[in-house]
Amino acid sequence: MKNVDFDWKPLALVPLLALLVLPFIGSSSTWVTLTIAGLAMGMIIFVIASGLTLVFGLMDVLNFGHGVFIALGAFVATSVLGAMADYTASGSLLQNLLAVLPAMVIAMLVAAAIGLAFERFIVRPVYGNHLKQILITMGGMIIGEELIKVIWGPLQIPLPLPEGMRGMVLLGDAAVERYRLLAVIVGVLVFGLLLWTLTRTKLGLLIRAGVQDREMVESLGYRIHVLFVGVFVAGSALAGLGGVMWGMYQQTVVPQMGAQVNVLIFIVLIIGGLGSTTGALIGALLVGLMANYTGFLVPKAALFSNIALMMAILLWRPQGVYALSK
Amino acid sequence: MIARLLSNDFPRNRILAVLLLVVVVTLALTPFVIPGIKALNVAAKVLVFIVLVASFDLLLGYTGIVSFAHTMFFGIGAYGVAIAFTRLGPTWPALAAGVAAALALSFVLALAIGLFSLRVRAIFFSMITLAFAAAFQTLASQLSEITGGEDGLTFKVPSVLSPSHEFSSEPFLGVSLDGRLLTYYLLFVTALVLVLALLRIVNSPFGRVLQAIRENEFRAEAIGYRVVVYRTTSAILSALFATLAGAMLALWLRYNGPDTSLSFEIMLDVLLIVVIGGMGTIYGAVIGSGLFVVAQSYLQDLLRIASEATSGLPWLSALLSPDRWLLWLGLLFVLSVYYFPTGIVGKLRSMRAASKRPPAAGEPRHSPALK
Amino acid sequence: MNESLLTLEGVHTHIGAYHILHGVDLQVPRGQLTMLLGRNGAGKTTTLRTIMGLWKASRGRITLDGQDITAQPTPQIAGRGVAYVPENMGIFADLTVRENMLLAARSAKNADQIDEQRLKWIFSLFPAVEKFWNHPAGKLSGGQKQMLAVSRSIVEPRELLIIDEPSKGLAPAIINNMIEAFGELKRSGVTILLVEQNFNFAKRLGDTVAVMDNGQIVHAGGMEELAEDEELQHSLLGLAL
Amino acid sequence: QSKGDIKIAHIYSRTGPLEAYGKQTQTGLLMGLDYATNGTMTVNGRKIVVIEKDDQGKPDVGKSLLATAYGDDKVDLAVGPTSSAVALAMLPVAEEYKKILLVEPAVADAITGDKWNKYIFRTGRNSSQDAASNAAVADQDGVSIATLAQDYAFGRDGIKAFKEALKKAKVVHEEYLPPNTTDFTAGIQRVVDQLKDKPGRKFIAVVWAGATPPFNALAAQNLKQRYGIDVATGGNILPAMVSYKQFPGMEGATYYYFGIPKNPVNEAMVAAHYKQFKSPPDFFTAGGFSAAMAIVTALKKTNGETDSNKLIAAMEGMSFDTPKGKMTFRKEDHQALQSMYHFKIKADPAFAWGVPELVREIKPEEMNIPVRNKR
Amino acid sequence: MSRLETRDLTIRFGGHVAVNAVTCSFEPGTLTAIVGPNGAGKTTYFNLISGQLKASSGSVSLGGRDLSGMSASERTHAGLGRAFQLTNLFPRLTVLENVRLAVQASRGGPHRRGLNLWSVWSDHRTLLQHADEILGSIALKDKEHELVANLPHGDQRKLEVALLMALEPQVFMFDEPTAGMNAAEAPVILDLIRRLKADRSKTILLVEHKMDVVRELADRIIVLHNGSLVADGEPAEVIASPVVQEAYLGLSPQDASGGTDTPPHPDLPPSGGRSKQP
Ligand SMILES: Nc1ncnc2c1ncn2[C@@H]1O[C@H](COP(=O)(O)OP(=O)(O)OP(=O)(O)O)[C@@H](O)[C@H]1O
Ligand SMILES: Nc1ncnc2c1ncn2[C@@H]1O[C@H](COP(=O)(O)OP(=O)(O)OP(=O)(O)O)[C@@H](O)[C@H]1O
Ligand SMILES: [Mg+2]
Ligand SMILES: [Mg+2]
Repeated sequence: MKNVDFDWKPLALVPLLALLVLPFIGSSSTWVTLTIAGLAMGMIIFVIASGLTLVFGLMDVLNFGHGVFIALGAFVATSVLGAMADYTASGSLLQNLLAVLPAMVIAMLVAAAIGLAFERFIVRPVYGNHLKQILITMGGMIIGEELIKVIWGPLQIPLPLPEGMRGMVLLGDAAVERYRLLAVIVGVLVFGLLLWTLTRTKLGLLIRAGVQDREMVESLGYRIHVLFVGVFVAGSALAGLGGVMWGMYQQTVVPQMGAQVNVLIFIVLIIGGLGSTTGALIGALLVGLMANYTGFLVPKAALFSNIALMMAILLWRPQGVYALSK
Repeated sequence: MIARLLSNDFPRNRILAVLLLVVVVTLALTPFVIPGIKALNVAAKVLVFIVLVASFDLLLGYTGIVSFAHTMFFGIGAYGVAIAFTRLGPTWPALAAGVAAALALSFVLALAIGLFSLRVRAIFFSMITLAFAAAFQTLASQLSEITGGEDGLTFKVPSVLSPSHEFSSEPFLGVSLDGRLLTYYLLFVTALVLVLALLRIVNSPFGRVLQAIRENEFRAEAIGYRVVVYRTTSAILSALFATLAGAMLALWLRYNGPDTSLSFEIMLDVLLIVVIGGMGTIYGAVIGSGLFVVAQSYLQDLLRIASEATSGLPWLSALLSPDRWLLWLGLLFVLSVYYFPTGIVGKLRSMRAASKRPPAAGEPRHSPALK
Repeated sequence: MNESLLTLEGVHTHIGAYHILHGVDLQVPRGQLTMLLGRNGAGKTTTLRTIMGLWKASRGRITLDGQDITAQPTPQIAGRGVAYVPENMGIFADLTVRENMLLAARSAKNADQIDEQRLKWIFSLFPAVEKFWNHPAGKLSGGQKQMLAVSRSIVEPRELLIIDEPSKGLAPAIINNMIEAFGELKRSGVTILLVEQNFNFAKRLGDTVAVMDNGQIVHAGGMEELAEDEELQHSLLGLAL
Repeated sequence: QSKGDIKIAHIYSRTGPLEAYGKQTQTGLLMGLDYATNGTMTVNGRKIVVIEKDDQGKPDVGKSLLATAYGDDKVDLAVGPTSSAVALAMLPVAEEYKKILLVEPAVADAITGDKWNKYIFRTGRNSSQDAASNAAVADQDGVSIATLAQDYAFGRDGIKAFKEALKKAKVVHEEYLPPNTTDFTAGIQRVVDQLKDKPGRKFIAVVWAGATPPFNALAAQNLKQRYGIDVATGGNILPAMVSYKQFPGMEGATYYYFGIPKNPVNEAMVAAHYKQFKSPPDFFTAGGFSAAMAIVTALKKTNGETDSNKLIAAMEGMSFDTPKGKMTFRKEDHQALQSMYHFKIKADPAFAWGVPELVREIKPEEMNIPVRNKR
Repeated sequence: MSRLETRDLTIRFGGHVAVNAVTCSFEPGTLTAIVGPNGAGKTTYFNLISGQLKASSGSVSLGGRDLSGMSASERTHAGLGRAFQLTNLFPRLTVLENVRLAVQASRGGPHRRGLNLWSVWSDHRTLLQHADEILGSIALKDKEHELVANLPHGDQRKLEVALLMALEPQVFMFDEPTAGMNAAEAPVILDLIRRLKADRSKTILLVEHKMDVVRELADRIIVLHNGSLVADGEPAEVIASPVVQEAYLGLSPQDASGGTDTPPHPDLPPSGGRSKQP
């Protein structure tokens, strides 16, 4: 991968944005609070978007049903954590983790299993056709959401954060929620794993090639179909993980939560450029920061900050910050 | 005569022709043959959706632009009428002013969208319109001074169109001749004219160029068509028709709010109808809207019956509960993509085509080797 | 020697409602270069795609090395040592030339693991492949794409090489290189099946030849026999030029 | 027609975002009818039939359902809906058909305010009642209040009414955030910046409706310890009160909590609910129950007559028992005046949610709710 | 009479100069063949002339009119027409529809050209007739109602040329029109080109690798190599020139197939059969 010069400009966007707003915010402790909170938020967003970088970014499947896996992960977490109330109620972080980790693993497994079925029945007939993907995955989304209601009921369900993960850490005068710091760790792990898999193995290449010309990849002797299933399932599992993280952040889960984050994560991917993990990370960080800065400076505009950001980026680079050629 | 009206674009399939006739005749006679307020409401909604979906078909089916912002124009039309009536009172000039202002706003926005669609790749464009539509909806609910916010606007229409206006105290064929009936026929005629106009547009030389651009933009440019101009014109036309559909809706409901005309759900319904009906056919919009709106309106009732019938099987009954009607709607999405990839119109037409087509490839060609 | 590696017996293929192949019988002898000729629309491409499993044969039998491969999925057929270059070349336009080559080299995990000797040989045949190593393949010229497509099929040793119109769009100098390359491959024991329009090219290379028309093989035999019999050529191929 | 069934349409969100609320109302309505008729479901020999309709939370749907109910199903009166927007769209329909619409639980002031017509009654509380009761909780000399609300009509109106009801305390900052905010860091930061240096007691008064209220974010910031800032808000449904658990001592005013009112009706409802669902009744169950009590009381007064004018005459000024004690339909605007409850949160490990303990009952007379309709 | 001129026409892709300061003019009534190794810049040169690519520098003019600032569609209206090397059609429309669209684009004033929203296309019979004639001349008439996607490769190549004919341009640019065509079918195309040539008023540019075709048809040959124009003149003379013999035809007089292990310089096409046993 050393043959091509690495493009540093997009990476510089993040610190650039942070420095740019400093004079407007004035108080440096406020700025630190907002910046750290924003970056950590970005990491959470990255985790929930990471699955979609595989499914949409790499496989080019416009999966509107992706949100269902996020919701599913969160609902599974309510059940698992509910069953392990002793561990979550304890103030010890270690015990909390002993509950949260299994919740994550189980949520990922369940999401992966459902992902397998979703790929088979919903996505397989429509590879390569965006319009049909939109329709059929929308259908899948609605079905998934309704099934969640059938199983868990239509009510919002509280997902209390384990005792030891609550509260905040004071960095000087700036307060940062403890949970966000935890999310950063998860985010970094997911990012590292994805980056490694996609750049150090042929997997990423094969998927991209398969999207362009499935028949040719098969003619080269690869069972692209199996690969697609695998990647889709992995994407769903990551969405499940994202759901756990997001659910614990919100501390309540509703069946509609998947649909609520859908647009957000699509925006992150567009900013990042399809198929680029690093791009998605940058997109997520920018969105997280931007939300906090505009929320503080001009709360009215906070709503449109994502869209404005996306438009600005697309005017600069119409393919997103890291476009995979073309 | 009929050929002129239909712009030489015949249904090209007997079943399809019969279906179309059934839809049109039913809509024309609904007030007299299907009693009840609900039926009339459903029929009016069908009329509105026919125009809305047909206008979207121009954009999606003929031009190949996937935009999620179509309901935005629908909403602009509805809000135009609603705001005008609220502000200016229930008069005809108010209606004209509302529609005109809405059309103007739609024109400007569609122009911007049409031009922008060329800058970014198609899939990004659709995601951007998605975000835009969401932002527009939020904006509409935030500008509560003008739009009534989340609560929307309830307003009065010119008195001849309002239900309390009776043209004769004697019911005609058991139907009271009131303003509501007049409104219904106003919608009916408007829808008919607008659909025929769309049919004409897609069958004009312009419409054919749109199809070419959809198939191969690069080559269309190379043989001398300026893609920007065509795309933008199409985006604008489709937006204007959607705006009119919105105006029809507001006139019928005498209410408008963000959920009623701007919600993403409507966008989904429109997408689904286009696909079920058959993209790039216009006729698909008519058949699809008829089927879908009726099915959607009575789905809950049907489910209630089904759920009661299966009350012995609790899990099935839970799935068939009318509260889970969306589940079945979702299933409809999935199945329609499975079984109607080219829509009802496409399917019917290909049935005929397949039976008529000569054995193109296998037939003997003169060949020196096989003397 | 004359045992055939690939055999088609009475293969019929339908594409949708169309009946395209009407019982193709074809023998591709092991270690030889077989030319499949025929006018446009004769069904040559369809035959190759059917062999690769990209269209399903509706009747008949295809065997490779004695094994029935008729109903097998494409990757499995390719996995038996078949390399295929389709008519449209099947270049992954968004990937670089290097990445295209890497995907064709099934055993290599990254570009450094591709057999260096072989790569050098390919570079010497098709210099453009080396020159544009790190460029997106979609930007190559028509002929360069064709070179890349052929390079991909020979980046690793395969038992059977199937190429749809290898000479299309290539400059004469490169065609010479290609003829040389096929000769060398053949000497190393590779069996080759080519579809060609360029009879001069075909003549210089082919050991055996099959001519298709209208979804059937209408002539099969040695290349020399056909090359010498102008009348036959004329009646089969309508050579006018 | 006086001998046929009494048909009541209940139009509510069986599906849609407010599905959970609507279903509580329906449960309460049926339980209430059962209770009020002593299990007979008849008044004066006429059977009460409830027809359910799902407005999906959509105003246009609600509107045409109500017309269908009045016109096609020939119901005598209608109850509902869940959402204020739907209710507002429905009001003219009641007037067109000259039939009663008993609004429950939609809260917008305008329903019994400037959009009102004489066929509209409401058992549910209105926003002003919410605001006035919440103001009563914090309204003391020397108190500084910053408000935190959603940036749309509901939030802004709520804060406006809240401010109008305040007499002594001072509002030092109003923060409005987008309704679907998920990251509250910036908003809280702004509020805290305004509030932290004020002397005396300091409150953040929250008006928030929706799935992700800011309480967790507020709790995580430890504002009480760091700056001595308290959080105050109204009641909510039980799942939403889970996040209150992190604020032991938080005060506010609520419309209903099953443990608070002490009266036979409430006791009966709680018992019946436990029996049927093995869980306590919630916010909107009480509302539905109250609506049922209102209907049956009125029908008894008219001897089962369902003529709209007779019913209106019976209901204006009518008092009736509910799980929240006695309510009275005010003559001027047909709004049911009712008690609200000043509570203080206790974290009780036996409950998943923060338990609101009664501080005192705020009587209707105390609140002085303005009449906003023009009659 | 309008002649086509390019002046210092240059395009760079990053560091790579694909067409390098090509100055050349083409007279009506002549057929100029453009030859050169793969990747020499022939297609790119066409792209620059017809407007698919924007030149880094230099200009294109037709009949003295500067076309440099025009888009591809404007240049088509100005009289430039081209067929593409890699087939590029409207796959899900019928053969007839493809040609008719091209006829519509070229004929009947701006009003009828397609911005006409209100007439019905099938009423424009003259357009349909003309499209029919063109299909007849290229032996595709029996397939006029087939979808293009279902045509075999050779027929698609023919249709590619048919679209160009339908445009009735001043300048015809053919990019390997017979690539992948059977020897029995190619004459249809070649006949068409001959007929155009006989007309003596059209400017014809032809990129072709088949030297026998070039030899027969060309009035003049220009040679591109590494983006530069390296030879220009009478066919026989140019073909005999060393640059064509070596760089293009690969007929190096002294076949230096020694045994060097290093591959030749990538910029130079290898000579003859230098290769190693894999
Ligand atoms: N997808 C398809 N659908 C329908 N018919 C097809 C399809 N593909 C090919 N055909 C038909 O099959 C026949 C054989 O086509 P094929 O591509 O195999 O010919 P070919 O011999 O390779 O021709 P060429 O030399 O032009 O490449 C043709 O008549 C063609 O029209
Ligand atoms: N868009 C582009 N970006 C980068 N490089 C390009 C682009 N288009 C062409 N090139 C390069 O420019 C050179 C010239 O390409 P061109 O297609 O003009 O060749 P050609 O002479 O037509 O070759 P052929 O005979 O193979 O068709 C090639 O090396 C190609 O890789
Ligand atoms: Mg072929
Ligand atoms: Mg070329």
